Amino acid sequence: MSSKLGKKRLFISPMHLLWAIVFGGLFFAILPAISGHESIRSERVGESLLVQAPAQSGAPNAVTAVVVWFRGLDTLGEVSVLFLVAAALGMILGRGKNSTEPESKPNEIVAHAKTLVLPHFMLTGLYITIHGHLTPGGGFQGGVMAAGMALLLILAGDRVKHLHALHFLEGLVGSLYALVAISGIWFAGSFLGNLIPIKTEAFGTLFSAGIIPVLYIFIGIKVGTEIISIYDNFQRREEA
Amino acid sequence: MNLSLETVLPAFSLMLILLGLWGVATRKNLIKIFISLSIAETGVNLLYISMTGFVHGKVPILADPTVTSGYVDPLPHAMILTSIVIGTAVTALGLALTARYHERTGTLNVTKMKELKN
Amino acid sequence: MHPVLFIAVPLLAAFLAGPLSQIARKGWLPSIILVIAAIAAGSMLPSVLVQPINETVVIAAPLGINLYAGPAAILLILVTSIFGILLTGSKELRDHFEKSTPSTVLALLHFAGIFGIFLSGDLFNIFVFLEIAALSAYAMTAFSDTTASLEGAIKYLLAGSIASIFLLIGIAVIYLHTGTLNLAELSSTMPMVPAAAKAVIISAILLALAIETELFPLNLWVPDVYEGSGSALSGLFSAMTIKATLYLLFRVITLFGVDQSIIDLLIGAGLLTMIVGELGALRQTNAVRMLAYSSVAQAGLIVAGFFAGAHSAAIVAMIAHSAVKAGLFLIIALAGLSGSVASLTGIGLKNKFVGVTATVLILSLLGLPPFIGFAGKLLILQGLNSSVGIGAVILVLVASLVEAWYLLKLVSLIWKTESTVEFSFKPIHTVILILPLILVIAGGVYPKAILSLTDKVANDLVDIQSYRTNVLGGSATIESTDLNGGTQ
Amino acid sequence: MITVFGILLMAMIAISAVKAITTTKLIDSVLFFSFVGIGATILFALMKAPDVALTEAAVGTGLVTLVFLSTLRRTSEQEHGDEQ
Repeated sequence: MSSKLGKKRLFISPMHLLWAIVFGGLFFAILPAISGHESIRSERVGESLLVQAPAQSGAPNAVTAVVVWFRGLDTLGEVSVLFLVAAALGMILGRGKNSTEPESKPNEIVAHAKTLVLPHFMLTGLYITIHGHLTPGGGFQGGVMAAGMALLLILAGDRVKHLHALHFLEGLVGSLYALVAISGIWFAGSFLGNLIPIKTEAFGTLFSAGIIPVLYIFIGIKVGTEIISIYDNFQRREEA
Repeated sequence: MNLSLETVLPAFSLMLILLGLWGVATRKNLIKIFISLSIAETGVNLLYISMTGFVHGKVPILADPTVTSGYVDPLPHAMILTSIVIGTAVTALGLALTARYHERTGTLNVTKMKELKN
Repeated sequence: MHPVLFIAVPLLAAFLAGPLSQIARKGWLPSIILVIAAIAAGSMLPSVLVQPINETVVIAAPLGINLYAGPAAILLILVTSIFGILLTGSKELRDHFEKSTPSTVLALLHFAGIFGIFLSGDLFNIFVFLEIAALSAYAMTAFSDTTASLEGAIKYLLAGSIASIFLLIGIAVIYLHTGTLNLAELSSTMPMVPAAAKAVIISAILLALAIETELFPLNLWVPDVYEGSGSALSGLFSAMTIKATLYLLFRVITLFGVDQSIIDLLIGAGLLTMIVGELGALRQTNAVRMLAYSSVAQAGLIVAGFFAGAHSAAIVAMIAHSAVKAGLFLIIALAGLSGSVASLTGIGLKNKFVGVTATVLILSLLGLPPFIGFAGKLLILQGLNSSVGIGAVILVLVASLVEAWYLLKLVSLIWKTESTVEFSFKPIHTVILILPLILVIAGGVYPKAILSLTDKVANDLVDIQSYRTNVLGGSATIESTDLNGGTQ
Repeated sequence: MITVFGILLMAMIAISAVKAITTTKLIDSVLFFSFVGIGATILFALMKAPDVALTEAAVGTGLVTLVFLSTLRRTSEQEHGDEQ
């Protein structure tokens, strides 16, 4: 395998070789710094958060507790990044003449299979989203899963017909997310604060984790709609 | 055997990052450059996960709220979730710009980007 | 006043821009948000000068994310939003905002990202906000949809992505060795990090920030971006975006407490950037590109000055540069010209006010008295003289001569009689130029007033001990228990 | 056992990554890139990060590959990527 690569144009130009030497040097320069596992803090921040997670957030899935709540500001930023790209794509690719016609015939198999597969996609997405604090997964994964349905439709030749409705939903859910986060300042002591009491006695059930499932549903819908609009923008094709 | 995943993985992820950056530095096709960039980002994600202490820890989903030791560090996981999505966003934006650039000029070659030269 | 609102309100406005497209379409939404931010920052400033605000998000500082609103952050938010208003309110940008809601969204998110960079006290959170600001900047560069702007956007995106990969490597090594991401805690744990790891951390983060702050030799893409994005956006980047990344560079490097050799390297890089920038500007025929090179040079001078110990002067220079560049780019945008230097001929005779403003701003940029630029440059020279030596001073003076060459040529063009191109200014559009004009003159005539403010601000940047107590000490630890108790 | 499997997986990822960067046809490049993503997904799952594995599968591999393919289709009129 590698001999075949070597014979082809792997290091064809001296520039490539030069860059390879540069990055090879970087490899040996950085390597000592990334091995070893002792940290100066006796307990890493993440480990401390894990200890705090059950009592404070009520979520068995510590990753969810950290992502949605303890470092919720990161996640709000991350959702905004997706929103930003969806908007930017609408601006960049939406220019020129758009054809809303599918430019290839819908695949027969895909077109028929969708009625069978769609409900399952939706259901799985919903399940993953609302169980995000209990099992692996959550809003992002569930949102993408549910959006997979729409991607399937687009692949099958459909277009997103109610683009306005999609954008409205996207903006509505995003502002709800931000509003819930902001209202935490006054009603729960801090930005993204917990507005819903945590039920520590019911640890591990659907309603144990206070605000986390609510936020994750917002994130799920937002991510799902954003991904649909990103992909739909890519499929919108200028008439050749 | 001394060769555990925990010692190999940092080196491997670093190699993947630098391989990706090498691709960015040497490729001329914009789509190739974005593929290389995505490979480097995958390497970064693996680097983060390599420091959670995964050999001895358990998946950080707590069965009992009173037992909180013996799990892997969840913070790098959280950071990677963010970084994957941001990486995807950057790639999508870059490809959209590339596609539009191609519609206007008919080329994907970075060395032909000469519009802005003094 | 909660600092988090600086981030949350622009985000909320961006999310609502779609549903509220009827209001957003008017093109004033970004300006309104900036006005609100400026008013909020202005009202917070007096109290923040006495006692900085440290806001906890969900869980107290070393564990969670904190937002630190110190004098430096709030003053720079105030300055950048005031001069941002000049550009977002300009005809050129409002046309974009009117044409499509996405452009409004991009501008609002850009502001949210910039305010986040100023406020956040957590390294990974800063990365997220840096990405928001950067991604929106890439997309905004492509506003005008010309080949040049797309090319600029792609170059910007590639440079920024490489910067973010290095930043992520740096953050990973930091977390591996210290176990924390909080800047205040890192300021005390960084000295204990093994030398090899510390070298990697500092080089990775410096590399990333040098790309973002446009230091030589990692700034080859900058003029392309500016030229591609047009004058109003260039003004926005000059007045707001670079200021945020410069602040980040100063904050991170001071807190990490790097060796003197790194400081020397940064001063050298700054001076080199200045020389390269001025020489680059000298041979430009495009006005936007010329001012872009000049921005690069000024950023280099500010970096050299700050690390040479002239902290207060660097802040003054940042404020002065924001004002000058916002004004000059706005004038080019208002003239609505092709951007070539020759087409600015006779602009001053067409409209006296614009001509006087342009002249004053250019003279301040040059560092001539009695304008604010003079105070900044003089103090930076003093700092360079005492910490580097007379050689650096001579270098800056030589660069200033080069700068004088092309800038004075520009002034003489502005007042030249024969005008070749037809253009006119609507008086209503030029009124806003009074803002930078007042700041530049008032700051030059009463430098004491500005300096007493920037001294406090610089002290906030340099005094690590008080930053640490403000973020970690005393009352900050109560919230975590409070939060749980409050909901029961 | 897991170690051996992991190392094999890493070898597969490394080869796919090299192929993705050096191969001449863009469509092959995208396919090899998706192998890198799938390999990384399995690696994340091995390293006790199921949340990350799910995200990498859905977003980092699935969506990105789709976006790459659509871009290829949009730009496929000329130049099928002979210039590496």
